[in-house]
Amino acid sequence: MPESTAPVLAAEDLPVETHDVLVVGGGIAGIESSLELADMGFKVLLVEKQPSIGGKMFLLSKVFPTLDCASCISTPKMAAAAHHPNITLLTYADVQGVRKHGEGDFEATIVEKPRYVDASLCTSCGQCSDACPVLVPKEFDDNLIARKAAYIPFDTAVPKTAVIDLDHCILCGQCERACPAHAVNFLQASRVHHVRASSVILATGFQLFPAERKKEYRFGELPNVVTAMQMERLLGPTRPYHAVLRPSDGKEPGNIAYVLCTGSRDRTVGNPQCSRVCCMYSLKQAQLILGALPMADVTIYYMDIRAYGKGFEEFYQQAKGMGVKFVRGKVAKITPEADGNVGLWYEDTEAGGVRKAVHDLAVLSVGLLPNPDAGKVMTGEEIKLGEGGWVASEDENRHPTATSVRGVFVAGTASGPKDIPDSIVDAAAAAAEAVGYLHQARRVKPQPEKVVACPA
Amino acid sequence: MPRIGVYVCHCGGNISDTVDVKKVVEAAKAEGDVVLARDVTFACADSSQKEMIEDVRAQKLDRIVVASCSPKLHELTFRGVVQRSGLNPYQYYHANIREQASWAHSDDPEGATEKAIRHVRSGIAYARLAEPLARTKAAFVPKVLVIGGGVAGLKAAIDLSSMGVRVVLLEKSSALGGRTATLPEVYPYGRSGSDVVQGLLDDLRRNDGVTVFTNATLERVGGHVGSFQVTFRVAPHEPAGHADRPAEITDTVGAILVATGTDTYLPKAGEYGYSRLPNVVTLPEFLELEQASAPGDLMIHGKRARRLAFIYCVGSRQTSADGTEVHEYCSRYCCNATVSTTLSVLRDHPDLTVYHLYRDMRTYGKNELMYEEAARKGVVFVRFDGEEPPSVAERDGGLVVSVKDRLIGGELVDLPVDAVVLVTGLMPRANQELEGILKLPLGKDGFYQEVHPKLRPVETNISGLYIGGTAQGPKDIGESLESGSAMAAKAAAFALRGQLELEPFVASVDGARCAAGGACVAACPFGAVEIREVDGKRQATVEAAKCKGCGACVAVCPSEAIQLKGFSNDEIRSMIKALGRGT
Amino acid sequence: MTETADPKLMATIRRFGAFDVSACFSCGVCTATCPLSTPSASFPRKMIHYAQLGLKDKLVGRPDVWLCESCGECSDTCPRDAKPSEFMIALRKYEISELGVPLLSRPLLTSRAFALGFLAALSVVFLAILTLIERPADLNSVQIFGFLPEQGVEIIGIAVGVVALGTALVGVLRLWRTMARAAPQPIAAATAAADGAAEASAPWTKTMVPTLKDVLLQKRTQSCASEKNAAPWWTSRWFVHAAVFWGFLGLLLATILRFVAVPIHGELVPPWEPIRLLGIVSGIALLYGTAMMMLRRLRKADRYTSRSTFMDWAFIVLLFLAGLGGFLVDIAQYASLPLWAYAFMVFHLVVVFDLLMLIPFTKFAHVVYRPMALWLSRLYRYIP
Amino acid sequence: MLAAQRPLDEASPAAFRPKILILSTNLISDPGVDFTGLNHLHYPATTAVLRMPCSSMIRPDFIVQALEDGFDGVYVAADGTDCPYLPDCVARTAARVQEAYALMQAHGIERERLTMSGICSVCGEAFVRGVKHLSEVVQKLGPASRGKGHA
Repeated sequence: MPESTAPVLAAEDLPVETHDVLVVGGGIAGIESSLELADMGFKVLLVEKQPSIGGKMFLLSKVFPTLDCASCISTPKMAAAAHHPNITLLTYADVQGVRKHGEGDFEATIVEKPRYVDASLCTSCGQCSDACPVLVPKEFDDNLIARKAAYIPFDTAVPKTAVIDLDHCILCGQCERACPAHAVNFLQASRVHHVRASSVILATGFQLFPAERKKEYRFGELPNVVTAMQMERLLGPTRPYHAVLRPSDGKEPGNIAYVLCTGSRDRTVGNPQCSRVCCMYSLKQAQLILGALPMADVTIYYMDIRAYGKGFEEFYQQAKGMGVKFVRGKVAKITPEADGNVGLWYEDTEAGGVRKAVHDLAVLSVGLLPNPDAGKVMTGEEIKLGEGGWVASEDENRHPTATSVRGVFVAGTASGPKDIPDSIVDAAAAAAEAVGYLHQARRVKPQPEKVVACPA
Repeated sequence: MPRIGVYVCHCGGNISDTVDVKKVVEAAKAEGDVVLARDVTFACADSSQKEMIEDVRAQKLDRIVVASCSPKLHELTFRGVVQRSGLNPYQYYHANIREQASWAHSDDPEGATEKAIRHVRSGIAYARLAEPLARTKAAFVPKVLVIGGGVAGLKAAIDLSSMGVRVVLLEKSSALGGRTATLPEVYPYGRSGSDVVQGLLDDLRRNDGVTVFTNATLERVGGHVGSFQVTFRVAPHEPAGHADRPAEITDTVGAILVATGTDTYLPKAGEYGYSRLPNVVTLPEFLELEQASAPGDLMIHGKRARRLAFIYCVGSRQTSADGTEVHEYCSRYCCNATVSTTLSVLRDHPDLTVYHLYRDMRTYGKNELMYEEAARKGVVFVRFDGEEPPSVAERDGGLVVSVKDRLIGGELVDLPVDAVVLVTGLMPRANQELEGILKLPLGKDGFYQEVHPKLRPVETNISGLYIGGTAQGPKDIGESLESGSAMAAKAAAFALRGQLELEPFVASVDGARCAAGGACVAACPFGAVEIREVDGKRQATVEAAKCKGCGACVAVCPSEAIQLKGFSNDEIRSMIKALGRGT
Repeated sequence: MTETADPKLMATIRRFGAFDVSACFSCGVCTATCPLSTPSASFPRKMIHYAQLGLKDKLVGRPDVWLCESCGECSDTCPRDAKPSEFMIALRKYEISELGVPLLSRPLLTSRAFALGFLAALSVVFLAILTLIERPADLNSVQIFGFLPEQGVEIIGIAVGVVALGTALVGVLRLWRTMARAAPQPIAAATAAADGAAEASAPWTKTMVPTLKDVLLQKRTQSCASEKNAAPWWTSRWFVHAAVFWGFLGLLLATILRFVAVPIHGELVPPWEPIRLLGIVSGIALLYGTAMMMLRRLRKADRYTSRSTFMDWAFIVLLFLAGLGGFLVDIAQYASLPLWAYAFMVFHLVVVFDLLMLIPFTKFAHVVYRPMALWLSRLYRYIP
Repeated sequence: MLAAQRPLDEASPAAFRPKILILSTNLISDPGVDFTGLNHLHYPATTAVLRMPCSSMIRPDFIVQALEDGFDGVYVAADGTDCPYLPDCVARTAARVQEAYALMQAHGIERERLTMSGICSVCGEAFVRGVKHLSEVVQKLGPASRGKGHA
């Protein structure tokens, strides 16, 4: 990438702000922890490095086991976080370091990156984006389609403020001219926030396993080998093509394979742990595909179907009932076949014998890896990481969400792969433990704030 | 006469590029009671907000309609403006003419304009009838009743008391710790269950404000969220010595947390030879026997065991042959627990031969590492099909497990063993009395049912009643603790503030019209409506604290006596009328 | 037919060198990766699970273990790092011990002390026989066959012949019997039915040719993907193994020819004499091959040799020494150093006899069993 | 049903554009309608949206009133399973819709003029499909209350 052409401006130092709890990460766990804390009357600073909160959950189509739409759960929570009087949102911002001075006394330096758009003026009308001539792959849709260099991250972004991606911007100024609110400001500098907080919650989430690391599956090389996240975008209600199409030729796939444990339970890629969610999201996608393409065949290649949560086994049986095929055997390799199809090589470990099955689309059910940011948040005292690099719980049988640093708690997938229900309960637990800590560390009473009660 | 002000937003072209804003303003002006109608470039801009406030004062406006983007974005913003201008924030309507007009019909500017006019008219119609409303407040007693002294209940009590909320903890048995206390070793640290419970009790003792009652059962509950009157009975302890303790205690609490735990499945006589063959035991029974054995000398019912077979999914993922007893759900913890138990047994008895007969190994997350370790230690994993479960028989004084191993094409294999351990799942605890008292909702699987696994994972349909731990569904210890904490967070949200603040959109009854037919009572999912005598007349009454404002009662009332504040039938009818008018 | 599990089996096999295989969770990647696996010949995953269960009858006397070429790709791709290739090698050793004389080969293959003692004792006995029998030795010119005690060589020859070749023959017959017994069901039935063939077995003539091709050209090894990608070619496993194989065979042939076809008594022959030349080339091949094998083991270049047993080393080292001894004899001969030549000759003979003696009891037995198993597999339509 | 027999030429004069009332819910289906606009997915503009807390609140007489007060069709956008109030909100709404059918019959209104479906907060496509379909059906039926409300 060429060096940024951004005018180099001195960062703007802001005066010290004080909050009760600093929540790092604005995915569903960070949002949930923040809402719980705010409802309990504590002031929360929720910091997200992306331009919008919402994390990965918002990318999903429907979610297991109830098949309700992910947006219907995350959008109201995102809005609630944005409107809550006790929550301050800081998006597009990096936590540069948190230092513990004593019990209940943390200091953080947070750098808010310039959006080159004045958030107080932007009305999210999207005219800057319409005017922008530069096309960039759209991260939100797993790079399946393009966005502009001046863009709104996605339709239901919170805050819904445009961002100008200066790494790709050609400084043509068209967005500036198009903006009816005169919000575009190329002279914006990054802002350095100095924050004092009494407790910290890490909700830095996970990273998807990069599928290209499992070389045998030839992701990136064979167009019709896609990741489950790409399929999620193809299936989602906010999907880019309004249809499930395979990438090579835009054909509706009729015979789809799911390759479970891509990047999980696999020492050849360095991750012997199970990622907990892949079996279930694959079962879910299979059901959604059968809904969208009733004539399609879906085959799931698995070792163990880990339908262990509440209602999950029933969900598995439902998928079986719908005609999803299950083959017990881990796929060894994928090869190109005629017409852009893909060949899956496996041993049917129940029937016996090596097989090659030809499918017109293979979906890699990629696992979850820790986000390395979690370990870097603290300066001075170290956050202990456990097996696989996930944030370790101080004592799973006593304070499940406490970390090795007293006063720093962990929520959601930062401490290990989790599905959404588990992440949400975990996030609420982290909030409860954080408040317990606050109360003990500071012996303070929360400020009774005017809080909008939940509508329901 | 109402004096209504109408603002139509251009949204910097987002609306005005498609919708003829001037025409919308003209149409608004033509409506009765509209004193002022004007268009603004950005209604949400600070300058526009100030203008509105000035207009209210100058023109003596008493209601406002803003036609702009979706109410999800700025309804609260303008409610704030209206309030700052001195009006009631609920005498306001937010008409959506962007997402639902200019953007949806950018292909049809004329149609979009007409639709915008209709939406503005309906807003005016609403505003005309809108009455001033206020949020209601109710006291919330900052004390919480926790039912169940297992790990989930203990954790909820610890967290609440850490936050300074008083707790009354009821435990039905004579000791705290629940099932966990009985477990000799629990994963992931290999600590004993009693050790884990001790840790929690230490945490509990550190805090003030927790009153624990063992041998205690809930008798009655009255009231509602914020103020439940609870009555519980405490049986005298053995040995007697608390004779003076009152048998019945009554208290008032703001919320009730239910963490009553679970039972383990008890195999039926003859299931895998259970209770018919001497050395077929359940996992909990095995743990006890293992505890009683000396290292290197595992004794099962007086017989030295050198070879063991664990049969998984007994009482889980099962439907009985006659279909009467169904345990379709997975019990979640058993794969992990069995593998972890095996590892600890192998530490004491390294020469054991261990077979695990499983269906799907569900050692999720990092528990997979335990599964791998067990395999590396030589534990043999045999996969069977639920349709063709293994059989257990006696042969030459020992036992033989015959299983069709799916991993070798279903060939039948005989495993000679000294003992068979049935990995029994968890099942809902029979607790009909409590379920009756609290009106606890049960799911299809028989466990307590939350409102929504993601939106409201520990809440029930009844405000102020929360569920957690294994009473809600199978969980391991860590997960139970977390759900205990999550319940604590929910209850604390109210308890720490000491009051409930509720939106004004609740049902209310016009006593004169009410015929006390009771349709509304049946329709209310929250138990907020009751038939009572008011001023000598039987009529429906609404407990505002319980009402969530869904309006389900409104739709079924034949006399329209029960209506929703802020969404009255007249308001709705007048809006329909305004929307339906030709333009 | 119900099989009864033997819990001790896996522990036994493990001692032959399968240290990690218990970790296997039957995902099947090894089988699907294996270039030699076919829909009917499905290994190594199933073999591993049979071993875990302790179903000895499913393992011993079956062709699978002999079809494996130990290319190690299964180990490279194993998600649990169970090293299936090591298992197959260990299983083969176990099989050798079971087919031959377990009493001798089991400790030979699993105990370093026993193997060392056995080899030492064997060498001492050979050495004693060769040196203690009185004979006239010409110390002025090199007269190998004048020096060598014919009696001694005969004694050893007969002994080795009876013990080693006899045992190997018994093993081969056992292999044949078990495979024939297993063949009609379940191995061949499916494929035979698919072929529409009335008979379960294929004509032996038709199966001989491809088997010989396989053996002589080492064709099956070439199907390993890692072989195709190996660079430079002369470091590939296929070439190294072929060098050893052909070197050994060439030397054997040269020796036989020297004794049978063109017996030379005493005189020196020039290096370009055909039989001599065959010996020199084969010797170089053997030395190169075994040296490369040692190097690879030292470097742990192949996952399947990440942990070598004593016998693995002993076997390669003996092969190397046999080749080296032969050359040393030659050099001493050309340099006219009779004493050195005699000494080297004794050393060479001891090593060669040691090697021949080990044939039926060690990994070396695969030179006998593998061609046999390959042929039988074709005969019973186990592989095409 | 009498609706099906109505001759096409009589029912669809060129000028007739059916007016549809969309009843949505504050937290789920109204955001779904918003989402449709957000993505510039088009549906007939001769629609109007009225939002309420939950679709189970809809009284059958509201629907009949709408069909007599100028609308030619009513589209009930229920919450589906995502309703934050009621787990059985769809069933309840369906019951109200059934009652509305009976009431419509009593008023001589064709039942085809009313449909209901679950619309999630991002169910744009389903919504457009549903409204277009209802529009087409109503187009064939003709105006619901000629002379009344159609100025």
